[in-house]
Amino acid sequence: MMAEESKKLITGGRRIDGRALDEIRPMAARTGVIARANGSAQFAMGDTVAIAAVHGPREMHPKHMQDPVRAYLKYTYAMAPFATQDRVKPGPSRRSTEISDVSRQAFNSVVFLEEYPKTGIEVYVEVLQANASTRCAGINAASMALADAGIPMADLIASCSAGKVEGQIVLDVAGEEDTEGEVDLPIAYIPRRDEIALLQMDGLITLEEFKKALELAKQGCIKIHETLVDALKEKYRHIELSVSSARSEDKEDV
Amino acid sequence: MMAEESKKLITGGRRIDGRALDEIRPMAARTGVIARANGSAQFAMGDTVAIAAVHGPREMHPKHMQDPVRAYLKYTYAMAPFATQDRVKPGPSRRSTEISDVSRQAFNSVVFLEEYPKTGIEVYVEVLQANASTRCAGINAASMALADAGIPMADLIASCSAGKVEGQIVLDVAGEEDTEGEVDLPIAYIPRRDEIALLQMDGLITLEEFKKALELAKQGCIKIHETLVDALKEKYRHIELSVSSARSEDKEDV
Amino acid sequence: MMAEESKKLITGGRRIDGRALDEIRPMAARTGVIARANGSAQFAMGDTVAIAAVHGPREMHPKHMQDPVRAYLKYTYAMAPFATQDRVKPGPSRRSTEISDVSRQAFNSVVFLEEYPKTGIEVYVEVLQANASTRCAGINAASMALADAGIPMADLIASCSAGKVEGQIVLDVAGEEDTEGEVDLPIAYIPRRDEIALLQMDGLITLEEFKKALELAKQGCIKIHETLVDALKEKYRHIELSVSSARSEDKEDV
Amino acid sequence: MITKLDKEFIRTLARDGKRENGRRFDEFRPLKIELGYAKNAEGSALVTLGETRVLAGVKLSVGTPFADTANEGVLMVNAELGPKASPEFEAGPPSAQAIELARVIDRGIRESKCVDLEALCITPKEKVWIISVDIDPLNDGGNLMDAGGIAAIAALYNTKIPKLDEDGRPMFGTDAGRLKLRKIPVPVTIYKIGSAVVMDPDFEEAEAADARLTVTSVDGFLCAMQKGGTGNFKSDEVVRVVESAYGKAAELRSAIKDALGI
Amino acid sequence: MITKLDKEFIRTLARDGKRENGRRFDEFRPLKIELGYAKNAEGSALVTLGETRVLAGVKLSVGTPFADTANEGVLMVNAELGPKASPEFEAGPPSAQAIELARVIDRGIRESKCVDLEALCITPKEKVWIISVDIDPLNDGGNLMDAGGIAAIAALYNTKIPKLDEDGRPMFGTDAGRLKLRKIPVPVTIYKIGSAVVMDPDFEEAEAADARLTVTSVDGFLCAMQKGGTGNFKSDEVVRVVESAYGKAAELRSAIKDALGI
Amino acid sequence: MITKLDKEFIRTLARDGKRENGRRFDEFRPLKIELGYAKNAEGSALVTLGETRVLAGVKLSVGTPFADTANEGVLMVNAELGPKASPEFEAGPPSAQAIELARVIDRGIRESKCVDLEALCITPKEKVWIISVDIDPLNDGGNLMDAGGIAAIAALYNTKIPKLDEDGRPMFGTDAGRLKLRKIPVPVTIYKIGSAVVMDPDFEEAEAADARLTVTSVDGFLCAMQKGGTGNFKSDEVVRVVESAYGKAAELRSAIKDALGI
Repeated sequence: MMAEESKKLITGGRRIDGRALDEIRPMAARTGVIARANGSAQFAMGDTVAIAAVHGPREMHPKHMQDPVRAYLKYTYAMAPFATQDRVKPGPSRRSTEISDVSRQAFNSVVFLEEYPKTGIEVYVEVLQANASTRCAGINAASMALADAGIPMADLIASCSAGKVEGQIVLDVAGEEDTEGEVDLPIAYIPRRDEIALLQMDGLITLEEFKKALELAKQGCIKIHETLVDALKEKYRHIELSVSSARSEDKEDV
Repeated sequence: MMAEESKKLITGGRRIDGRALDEIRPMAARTGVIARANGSAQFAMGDTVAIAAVHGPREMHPKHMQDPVRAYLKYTYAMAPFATQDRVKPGPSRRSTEISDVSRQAFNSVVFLEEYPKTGIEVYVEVLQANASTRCAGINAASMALADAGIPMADLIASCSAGKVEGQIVLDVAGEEDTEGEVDLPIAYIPRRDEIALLQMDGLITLEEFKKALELAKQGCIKIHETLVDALKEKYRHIELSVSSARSEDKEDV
Repeated sequence: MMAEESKKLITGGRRIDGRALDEIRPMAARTGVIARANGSAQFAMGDTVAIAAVHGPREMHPKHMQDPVRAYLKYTYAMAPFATQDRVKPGPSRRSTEISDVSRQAFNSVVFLEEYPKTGIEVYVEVLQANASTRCAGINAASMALADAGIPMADLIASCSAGKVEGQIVLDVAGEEDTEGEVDLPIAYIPRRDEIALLQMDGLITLEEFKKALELAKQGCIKIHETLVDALKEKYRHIELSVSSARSEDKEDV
Repeated sequence: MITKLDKEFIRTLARDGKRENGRRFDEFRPLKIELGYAKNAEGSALVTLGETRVLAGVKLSVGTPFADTANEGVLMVNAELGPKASPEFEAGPPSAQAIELARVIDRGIRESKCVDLEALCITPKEKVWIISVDIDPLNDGGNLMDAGGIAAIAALYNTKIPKLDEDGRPMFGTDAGRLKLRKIPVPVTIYKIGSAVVMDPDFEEAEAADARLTVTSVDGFLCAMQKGGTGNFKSDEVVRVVESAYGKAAELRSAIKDALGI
Repeated sequence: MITKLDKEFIRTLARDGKRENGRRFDEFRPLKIELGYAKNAEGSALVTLGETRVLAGVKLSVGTPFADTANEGVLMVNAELGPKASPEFEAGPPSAQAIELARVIDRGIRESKCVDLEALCITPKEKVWIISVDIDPLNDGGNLMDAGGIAAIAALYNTKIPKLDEDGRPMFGTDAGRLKLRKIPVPVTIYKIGSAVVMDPDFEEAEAADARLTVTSVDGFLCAMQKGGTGNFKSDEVVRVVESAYGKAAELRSAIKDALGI
Repeated sequence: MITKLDKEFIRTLARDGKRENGRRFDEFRPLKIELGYAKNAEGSALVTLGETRVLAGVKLSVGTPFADTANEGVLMVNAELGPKASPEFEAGPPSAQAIELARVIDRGIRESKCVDLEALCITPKEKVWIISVDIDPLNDGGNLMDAGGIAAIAALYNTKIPKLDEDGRPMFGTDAGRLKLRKIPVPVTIYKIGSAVVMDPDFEEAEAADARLTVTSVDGFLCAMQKGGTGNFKSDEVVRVVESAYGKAAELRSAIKDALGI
């Protein structure tokens, strides 16, 4: 008990893992990780890792769910059974159903669904490792996977959470901050439009604190957005390289 | 133990709640309780309360269940989770499936299904509060809801139970009579045709007692039928009033 | 403990139930046991009893599973709830799903499915009593039921298991051999083509022992095949008799 | 399903007091009971009524009692209408028809109080015998309700209670005595075809019927009833039908007792 | 569902600062709370907001605590959108909409810490009270989220804790004291229709909306939020909307307190 | 699915002793094993076989043993073929294919007796370790069976057993020692394409195959087999195929041991 009380999550403006209050965990973003999907990506922020696959646009089943004027966007968020301390039973839970639904709604606002009437675009997100902000990591992976599949979007969505820990507003809650912290505020943000596409909040927070946290989360999303764009450029750089080398080969053929 | 033995459910021709042997609990019947349904009603007998909604006739899903010559009547009986002492898990149970099925069969014999080929008529009954005879209350609510929806029927079905308590035949079993009584005999009755549309019986009863109980339940149904008719008249009285006032307005317009 | 150690499953070349190492339990095979099926049969080997019914070829539901060039073969293996020591919960289990699937694949190779495009041929197998080798008994019953339904096949499939018990290779494992034995090797065999249509194996076995066990199981299948053929001849003998007696009656009519 | 024409034919016959199978309206098909048909069940019976064949098996296990009947064993009846028994039955979770079959048979047994549930208590509030009766129709040749009810009671009659090992777990195959039945509840279902009422219909007759009433009774008492079907019975007709079902049950009961060797 | 034309009409009105029902954008329909509507629940409330009617019932039972909160009772919120309440709702397992409704209401209550879960511990690590709040919409006339959240908190306020019998099982109907609420969390959902933001939409308005934001708050604090819908809010718009929801909640809270007699 | 034409092409190549990917019939794609890929698992491994990638994770928990193996831990293998790994896989409960994958891998491990289940008993009859191995294919590039089986055994090899707290609950992240493996069972599946038999097919080859036989073996012994597919093997062919699978497993086993650092 005493030990717990004495354990501080923030000391001298630094968090328990050494980060500044407005610092995101190290990120890793990569596309093309699932060869048999139309598009795919893996996104990690610290020890939270999500993988996403996109199938489609393809014929929509069941047929009665076909929409004659736009594609139907399906979004499934799931946890690998070994992603958390206690094994997660496979299959949808109430929690995963809700996250899938709010994430789907977020992407609905950026994907140009009208380009693919009657089809289904299916996004499958799986959290391989969970250390807070799994829905955010999932959205970031899905964003890249949709781009990797060549599906036109108004912008990449980026997602990040802010929180309140020992009364202070911090970015990208993780580890003990998640279990001991007071507030979790995950958002998804569309920089080009300055729009909030997802927002959930848990915990006691004043209006002023909320404003500060929202702004911080937004800045986090902007940073993540850059990371996603870079990862996609990396992909296109590879493609460009292949194209140029293909051209060189063409030349050699001549 | 002794206390239980000494507790009498019937004393001097009066039951534990003060009713005569052939007396129904106080009833309350009202239509139009669910604005977004085509028809609806609430029916209470004592502390047993059921609400019913009717949707349709409307297009039948799934299509392969469409009947080219008549409407498909669907009847769903359910308990609110808080309707009984122990919380009822949502979703169909074996008990509710059986009650839904026998109730559906009962209504099949009075609703003029041939008038609406290929459609579905859906009746949803929920018991909000259970104190015995819940299937009866449900049927009475459903009867009114179907009439409220303007769906043509040969007659209103009325439903009531008789029982055997301390060797005596009683009407509309309730409370401790239900848990301590010997027999429960719920029926549904169509007065205009003198037909039994539903009959279930549990408990040891002689042939003679059965005849008496059946007759008593039938008389109960006839009384309930009057209550249902009155409640519907009440509704039509309101409509008539509105129509006359509408006419008055018309006149004023002239 | 001592008692268990001293208990021998094989003594002097004889097994605990008195059989020789290469001996199958007594068999009973009969067709036409389910009047309302197109074809049916019951097959017993010792205390393992399976019954099979065949419905179809008939219209395939759901329609999207219709195959335009061949019939769809459905195979369902199930246990009666009272077939084993511990009651079996009704409904498919992981075990029964796997057995259904490997059995279906086995029959796919002998039934002339191309003769009935767009239809479904449904085989339902139920184990009424289980004492090892239930999938084998099920396949033998299904083989006869398909023939009884008049569905053309390249050959009857016969199924039998071999095993390793106290280091020795034995045919048709049963009883304590099943729980105490080292290896179970069920196969399904098509004598006319010398083909293995099903093969599963559990337990530690050397390559040489495996060869011996496979050969023994194959010989077992050949014996069982004879039993199946005999049972079907029995049926046709009855039909022939009826036909001749019908002819006699015809004569009498003349 | 039968065709509209077949249905019409059966109804026309019935109007004229006849059945295609030549039986009287109140005539059952020959009843055959084979006890112990399923050897791994603690009790079992295969009942044959003409083409109708129903196997019932009883399994025992040890479990905790319900809180409100802490000194009583638990009796459960389950039925599956597996597709093997009829081209009409579908795979999947129990249909409303299967649930009704199980529940009507369950009530017939339970309400008759033929099984002494208190005798199935091992340790009050803690350990009791759980009796699972599974109804497994092998061929639906009509009247599964009566055949199933008879199979259930015969299987219960056939039931041996296993001994318990030192950990209180049942040792299947051992015999610590028979399950005792105090009465023999017998269901008789009356089918209404047009204005005729027939007993023990074969499959086509059952399909042609408008309504049915199952009446389960023991000596001197009715113990459970269930009306089914989208047609109805007049109220005086119900009384007549119940009387004849009660009478027929007495007749069947002595046949059953003969078969059980009581 | 409403037609495209109706949707257009509602959006056009909203652009002009109007609502078909004549209400101001931030005007709720009359709120009515009937406590104790479902007598077999330990607590219940029927909330009426115009045509919207939601019944919430609280059932208590005794169970084991979660391992990581061994000294606390358990609170569960469940919602079913049964087809009776709307021709749009379908039978079957809870839809994503029903799950969201339950979870948003659950978080509003849980995060506000209005229920003292530690007071619901009977024996640490072994026995605690399990509180089940069931949200049962009777008619979906729009804004189920706010009506449901108010119904839940009113039902909890109405809850009597039963006495325990000697075996530690609840004796339903007895009263060992009220469940104490430390705060009154109130959800207010803001709907975005085109560029307008309205509160407490009726069914058609809710259908015409692009996005919504539910903000649950107690005195001085926000405690839970949830954005829904396929449209979005600008980031400064979110702040304005949250402020107005917080303000409206205070207003509703005093109406609720009046209704509860606090 | 692949087209009929592609299938024909693969079969024609095979008849001529060739594979489109240029490999020999018995040649595996490069095998890569990354241990500890999923940090919240007690053990994990990502196996790459060409384009095929399978992640296996091991979770430990404390539970009660089965009554008939009261002194042994429990081992469970589960596989989900989630739609992320292939456009052919569908959402929903495990398909027959997923169940077979899990069960064949399970039997390979169980029958080899490579895990000492008795060492996983904490308190006889009461508390034992439950080992859940979850097979999670990330990309189905063919031959999930062998890749999954190797991933499972590598993940088990990678498994740390957590310490228990004073209430006997596992403290995840702590390390009370490695799970010990006594053997390395390796599955090798032989696919029959026309009359050719190939190993480690890529996705298109697997689709073109008529039948397959999975042979799991340890040093000196076969331990599990499973035939699949609607085509068959001649009986002497089975023997040859089993021999070559056994030989190839020995080869793979030393590669695996190298990767595991044994």
